[in-house]
Amino acid sequence: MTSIPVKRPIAARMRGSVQQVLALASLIAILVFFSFASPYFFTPSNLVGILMAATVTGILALGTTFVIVAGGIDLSIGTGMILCGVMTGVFLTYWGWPVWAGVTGAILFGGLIGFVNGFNVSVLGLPPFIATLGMMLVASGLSLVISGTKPIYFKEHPDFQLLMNFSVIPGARFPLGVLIFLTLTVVAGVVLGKTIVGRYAFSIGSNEAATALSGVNVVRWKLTIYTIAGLFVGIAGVLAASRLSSAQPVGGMGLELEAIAAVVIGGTSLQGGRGSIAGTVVGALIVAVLTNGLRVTAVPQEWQSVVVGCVILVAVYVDMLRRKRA
Amino acid sequence: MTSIPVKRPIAARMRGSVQQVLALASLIAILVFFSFASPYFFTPSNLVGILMAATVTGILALGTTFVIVAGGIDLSIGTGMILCGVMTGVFLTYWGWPVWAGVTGAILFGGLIGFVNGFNVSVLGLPPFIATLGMMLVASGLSLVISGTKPIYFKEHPDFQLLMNFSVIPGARFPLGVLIFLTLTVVAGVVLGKTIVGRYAFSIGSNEAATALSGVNVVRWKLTIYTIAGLFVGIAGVLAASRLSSAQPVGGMGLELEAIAAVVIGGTSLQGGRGSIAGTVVGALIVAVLTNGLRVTAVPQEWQSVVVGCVILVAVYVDMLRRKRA
Amino acid sequence: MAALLRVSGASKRFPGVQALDGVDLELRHGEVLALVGENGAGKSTLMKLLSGIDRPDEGEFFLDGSQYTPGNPRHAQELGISIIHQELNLMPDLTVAQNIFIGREPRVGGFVLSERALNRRTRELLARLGLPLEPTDLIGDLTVARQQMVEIAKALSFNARVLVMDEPTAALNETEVDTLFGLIRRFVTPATGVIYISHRMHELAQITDRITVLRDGRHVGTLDTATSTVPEVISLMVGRAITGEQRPRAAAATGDPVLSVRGLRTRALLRDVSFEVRRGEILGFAGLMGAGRTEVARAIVGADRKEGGTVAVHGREVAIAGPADAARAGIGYLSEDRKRYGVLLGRSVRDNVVLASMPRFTSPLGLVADRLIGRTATEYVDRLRIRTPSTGQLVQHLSGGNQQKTVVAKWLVRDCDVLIFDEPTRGIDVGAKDEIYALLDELAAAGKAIVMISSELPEVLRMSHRIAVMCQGRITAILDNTDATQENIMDYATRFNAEAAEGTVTT
Amino acid sequence: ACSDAADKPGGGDEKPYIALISKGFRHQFWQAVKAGAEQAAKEFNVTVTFEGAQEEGNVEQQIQLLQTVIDKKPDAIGFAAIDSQAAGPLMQQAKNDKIPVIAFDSGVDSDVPITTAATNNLAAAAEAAKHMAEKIGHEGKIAMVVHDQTSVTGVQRRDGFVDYMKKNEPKIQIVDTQYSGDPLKATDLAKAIITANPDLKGIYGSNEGAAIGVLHAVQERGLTGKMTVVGFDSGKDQIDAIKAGTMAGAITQNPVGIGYETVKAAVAAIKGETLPKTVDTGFYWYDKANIDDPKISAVLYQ
Ligand SMILES: Nc1ncnc2c1ncn2[C@@H]1O[C@H](COP(=O)(O)OP(=O)(O)OP(=O)(O)O)[C@@H](O)[C@H]1O
Ligand SMILES: Nc1ncnc2c1ncn2[C@@H]1O[C@H](COP(=O)(O)OP(=O)(O)OP(=O)(O)O)[C@@H](O)[C@H]1O
Ligand SMILES: [Mg+2]
Ligand SMILES: [Mg+2]
Repeated sequence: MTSIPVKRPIAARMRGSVQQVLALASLIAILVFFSFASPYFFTPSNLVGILMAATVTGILALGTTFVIVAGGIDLSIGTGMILCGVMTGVFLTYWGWPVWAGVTGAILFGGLIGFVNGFNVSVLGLPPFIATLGMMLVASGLSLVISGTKPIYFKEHPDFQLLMNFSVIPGARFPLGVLIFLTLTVVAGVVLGKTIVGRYAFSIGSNEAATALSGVNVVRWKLTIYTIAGLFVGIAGVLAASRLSSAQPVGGMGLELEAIAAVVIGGTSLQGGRGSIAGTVVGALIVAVLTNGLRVTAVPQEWQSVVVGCVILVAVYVDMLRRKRA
Repeated sequence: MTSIPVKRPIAARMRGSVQQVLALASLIAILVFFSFASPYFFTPSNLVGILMAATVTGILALGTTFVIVAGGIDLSIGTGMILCGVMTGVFLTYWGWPVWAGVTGAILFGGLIGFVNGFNVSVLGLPPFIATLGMMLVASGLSLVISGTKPIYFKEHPDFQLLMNFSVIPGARFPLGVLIFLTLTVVAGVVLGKTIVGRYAFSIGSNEAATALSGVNVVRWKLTIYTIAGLFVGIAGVLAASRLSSAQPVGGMGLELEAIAAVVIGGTSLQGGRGSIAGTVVGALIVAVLTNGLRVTAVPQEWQSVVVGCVILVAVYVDMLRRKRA
Repeated sequence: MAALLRVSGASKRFPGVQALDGVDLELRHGEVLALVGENGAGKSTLMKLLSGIDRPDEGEFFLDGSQYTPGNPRHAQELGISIIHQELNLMPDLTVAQNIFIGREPRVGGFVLSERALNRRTRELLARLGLPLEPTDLIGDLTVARQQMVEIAKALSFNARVLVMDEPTAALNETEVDTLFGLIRRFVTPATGVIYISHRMHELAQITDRITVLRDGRHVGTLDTATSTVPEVISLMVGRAITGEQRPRAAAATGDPVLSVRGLRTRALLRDVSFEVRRGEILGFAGLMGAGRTEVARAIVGADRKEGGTVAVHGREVAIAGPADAARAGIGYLSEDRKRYGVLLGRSVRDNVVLASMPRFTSPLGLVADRLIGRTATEYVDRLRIRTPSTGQLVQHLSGGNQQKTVVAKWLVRDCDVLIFDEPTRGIDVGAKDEIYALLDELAAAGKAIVMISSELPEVLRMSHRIAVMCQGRITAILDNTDATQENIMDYATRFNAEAAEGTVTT
Repeated sequence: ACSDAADKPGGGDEKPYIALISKGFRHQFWQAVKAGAEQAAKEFNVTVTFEGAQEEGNVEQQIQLLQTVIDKKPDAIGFAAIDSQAAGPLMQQAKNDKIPVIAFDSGVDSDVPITTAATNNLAAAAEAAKHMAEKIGHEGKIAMVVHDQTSVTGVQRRDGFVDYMKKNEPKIQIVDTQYSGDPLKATDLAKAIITANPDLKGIYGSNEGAAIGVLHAVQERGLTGKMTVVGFDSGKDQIDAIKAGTMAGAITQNPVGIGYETVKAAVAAIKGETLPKTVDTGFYWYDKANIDDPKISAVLYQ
């Protein structure tokens, strides 16, 4: 078979990493801008504050990246997180479990939510949007029912709040929660990039039918992927509860859109098949930095969402232009 | 080539209508259930109440059906509607326009929002999710900015509220708003089913690249489709403002998911290429009936979202089973 | 000794279609068995039953004499049945290596992948098969032909006993087909066998031992390749005689140039492509895989960006930014990639047929004339003999060849002055091919200018008044039909430019 | 509005900087609080910023705001906690940083705040219940549309109302309680309540959005004048309805006063003065009879 000899398509092979570097560049641009705009922005405590603000949404976005790469979507992460927080309260306060058991239980509960989503999507074949929208409503209702519509406080475990707030660097106020977020980022990156789960996520998102024809048990792997996303939801729920030293039974709606936005800003395609954890983290940071920066520079609050909306549009557009040129 | 003699595929040809009839059947099942559960449910005034509750979401869902059929999504409809309400206030109260001009202006403003969405999606090539998420944020901020975070009242036009509330059947309290909703349903059905816009929406949703290569100006038609959705957003905004005799500058978030849920419950595929207006209306009614029924039967409110979530899952699952069998 | 694979009384019914009706088939050890039949005869359906994708309504399968009931594709693979499906089944976002070994990735310690080992094994496999592919290339960046090679490599990477190939050569040209045949010959041992599905009759003599013919979902006969002739096979297939191959009629047309392309360049590949097509002329394009023929067409209609060059229709230069502009200027393009750029799989035959001509079926108010659409669709379904229970059938339920005919019909309805057909007969059966040839002739006679890109040299030679030969993005010759032979076309198609070979193709 | 603080909030060189974190900012109530705060800022020559959660009731968002503000090291913080315990660690942090905290609108369950400027919501709701009972003649069925199921104000305005009825009005029965503060949703809710209870005599809406919804539901059902509606907060719709007699009356807090008192207390705290543990900013019942009373109209916002 004769064919044209061509040079190795280096451009194509570098595409992944170049993309992340450039999304990072736009993050840095925003950082630099705000550093000039306000003297309070680029201070250690504010930067840690940004990381803390990014932690919960970021962890949700990490898990969702798996689902989106696999061509699905998960709308239940916001209220699911709330429900996991409530379950933490139930385990620790109502049932008096020790902290380690309660935390593990709540994370596994998140996994269960994800598993049910996965079951609805892969075994019953419901469209992911509907399956997880249903779960979103169910979880938001269950949070109220289980908690009796009242916040649950961790009176038995006053130290539970340290999970998020404990300062890992003495004196420097670098909270444990942020360290957990960074660790999870690495874990998620490895799982998505280097393991069989990640490979099948990309494969299913790229062409589910072909993946199934290749003998991959698509049903099982989709279950796994949604369950992974659920575990991240569980972790986020525990950390949110720890940060607030209470399990709040309301809220969470809208958080799913924020997390999905972070994923997509990070270059993951909602079509499935393409994406990266590094991108997601950068996406989550862009949103967090922007929100914080606007507050620190005291932009009137009614303008803030206008600016955030525009920046998201511009950031994704620039990212696309660049990718088209590459 | 002799063709295989086959029975006329009546089943296949009826499929479209059968689908709607069956979604209708599950609507009727819910109606019957609540009629037995509460003596107050199946009364003319409550049924009209349900229709009124369905009007705003329903109109949003009509417009969104076009976008979803064409393979897109529109998250900006909820806050976009709020913004159009505020613009109605600006036109009628701040600028003192006559009612007809203000209403037209607000509807066209909705069209403008849709046009911008369409531009971002089709000309700039942004993913619809991101383009309309950005617009969602921008619109929610602009509503506050333009209104000065205060509701705008229609003091110059006390009759503006009749647009939604005027009783078309004297004595029977059948409001004009509901009639407008029903009329729009017919219009949307005709446009989607019988005109070239609708045909292209289905084609683009089915295979955009192939449609473009067939010489269809996909950019232009996507612009048109998003603009149509925007016009429906404008109408919904005007009616919502009329109902409350004031333009409320807050809210709207979450409404987009409700409208999309109605569309998907109605059998329209989020993949694009498949769907119907009749289905969307039935989907919107299912949600409205369910919400109303649970309230009339005084189910504790924290349970309501659990029940709604489950019913959505079951309804779509049953719908799928049926379609698989057909 | 029992046959390697035996099918007994297989039946399969789809809504409105009896796709298979009690088919028997026997594959012996060490043979290549051809499976032929018209479009929609049921060949692919039978293979889907064999691989466990669909379940038969009736019938049994035996592998080496023992009953075999495939539960799913993986199960079939484990039992030693490896299939290349007619529709490509690849993951465009994964690399060549990742696609070939999907589900069988080398791992270190359970879950962690070893990308290094994966690429090494792939490189070994590709070297063994002599396929010029890079393990780390993304599938989505490859042409259909290259994707087909990946499928072949994947199928051969299993330790299969039975290899089924459903039209593997549809996207390949002669040279590549030869490579494939080499692979098949090396694959066949006394323990293995191949089922080979193709619409290219002349290939059968080269590679197969016996030929099984299906018609309307029934087994109508099995012939020994050595003792039968092509017309014999064809008449079994279609139930009537077909004249078969012939050189074209009349000399080159002499009308005015309808399409003139000057100095066309693209960033990736094309260099100074100039040609014109006259009224009533069919201009054939020949070349090796990746020579750039498709790219010429895509650049002309504005599907890809042009770096330079002009396109004129009827002598007037036209600015074409996209396919819509091209269509307005009277240029229609039928893509070689049916699934991606041709059909709307989820829409009806009717919708597909009129897609390019909607304004014609629309009243000034924007209402579409469904009655007229139905009538037109029926007319073309009859004319092209598209096998479908109704014009309302979804295209995804048609056989591959019938899908292709639907795309052809779409452009016939549109009635463009210039028609660019890229591999128009891909996957189309012999009978229908003749009909499409006749149609092309008719169109040319009616004054259209036609560009026909084809990887089948006999087809190019038979249909074209003139033949443009491409190599590495340049036109190396434009030959008159009378001067052209397979040999001199191949010669011009391999005029590699040393400098270009190193540099110009990339970036 | 708060843009005067844009350049150098908390600069500390000249004007003291006081950061107010409220539960929300979109509703008129909070805009009125903000107006009061700005009025005080002018009077005492300090810089004030006012921010609230984008979505009212979102604890997480509010904590985020609080964190950002503490990092800016203001001279004092005014804080209206959505959930007072949730803010515990940050309250501690503020204390460590020696930033005085003034609670407003509702109490903060912590010993950090120096004082609390708030309405007694339980008492206010009881007042609403008292008037409702009088208007319907101390017997019959009534219902409630409460703006929030979990927030402190939602719970107190519900419980204060319910407790009063339980204690003092044996013949009044509360047949249904539904939750929504979104006017459109509240309209549909209230209509469903009316449908299910044809003999309903009155409905109580626990904030502006809920009350507007109830009003429109009553109007759409053609029961204007037949149904007793009691509301909460002010706003043009409620004021007009009360003037027209379609609403029996409503409770108004003194949002402007809340904002004003908060800033005033903060200024005092910065100067190191001692303050009482609570500043009751008060509430008023207003109806057709007293709506034009200058004392009342001063605390109403349109
Ligand atoms: N899923 C399906 N639903 C309905 N009809 C189907 C389906 N799959 C195949 N058919 C029909 O079954 C018949 C046999 O199709 P099949 O794909 O086996 O043909 P084929 O012999 O492979 O043709 P070709 O040469 O065109 O590929 C065709 O009439 C086709 O339309
Ligand atoms: N060796 C190669 N590896 C990867 N891509 C190639 C290679 N050669 C060419 N291409 C790409 O293929 C396209 C040109 O091939 P094109 O499809 O136009 O050729 P063709 O003559 O139609 O051949 P065929 O359709 O048989 O592959 C260009 O986009 C070019 O970048
Ligand atoms: Mg086939
Ligand atoms: Mg080609």
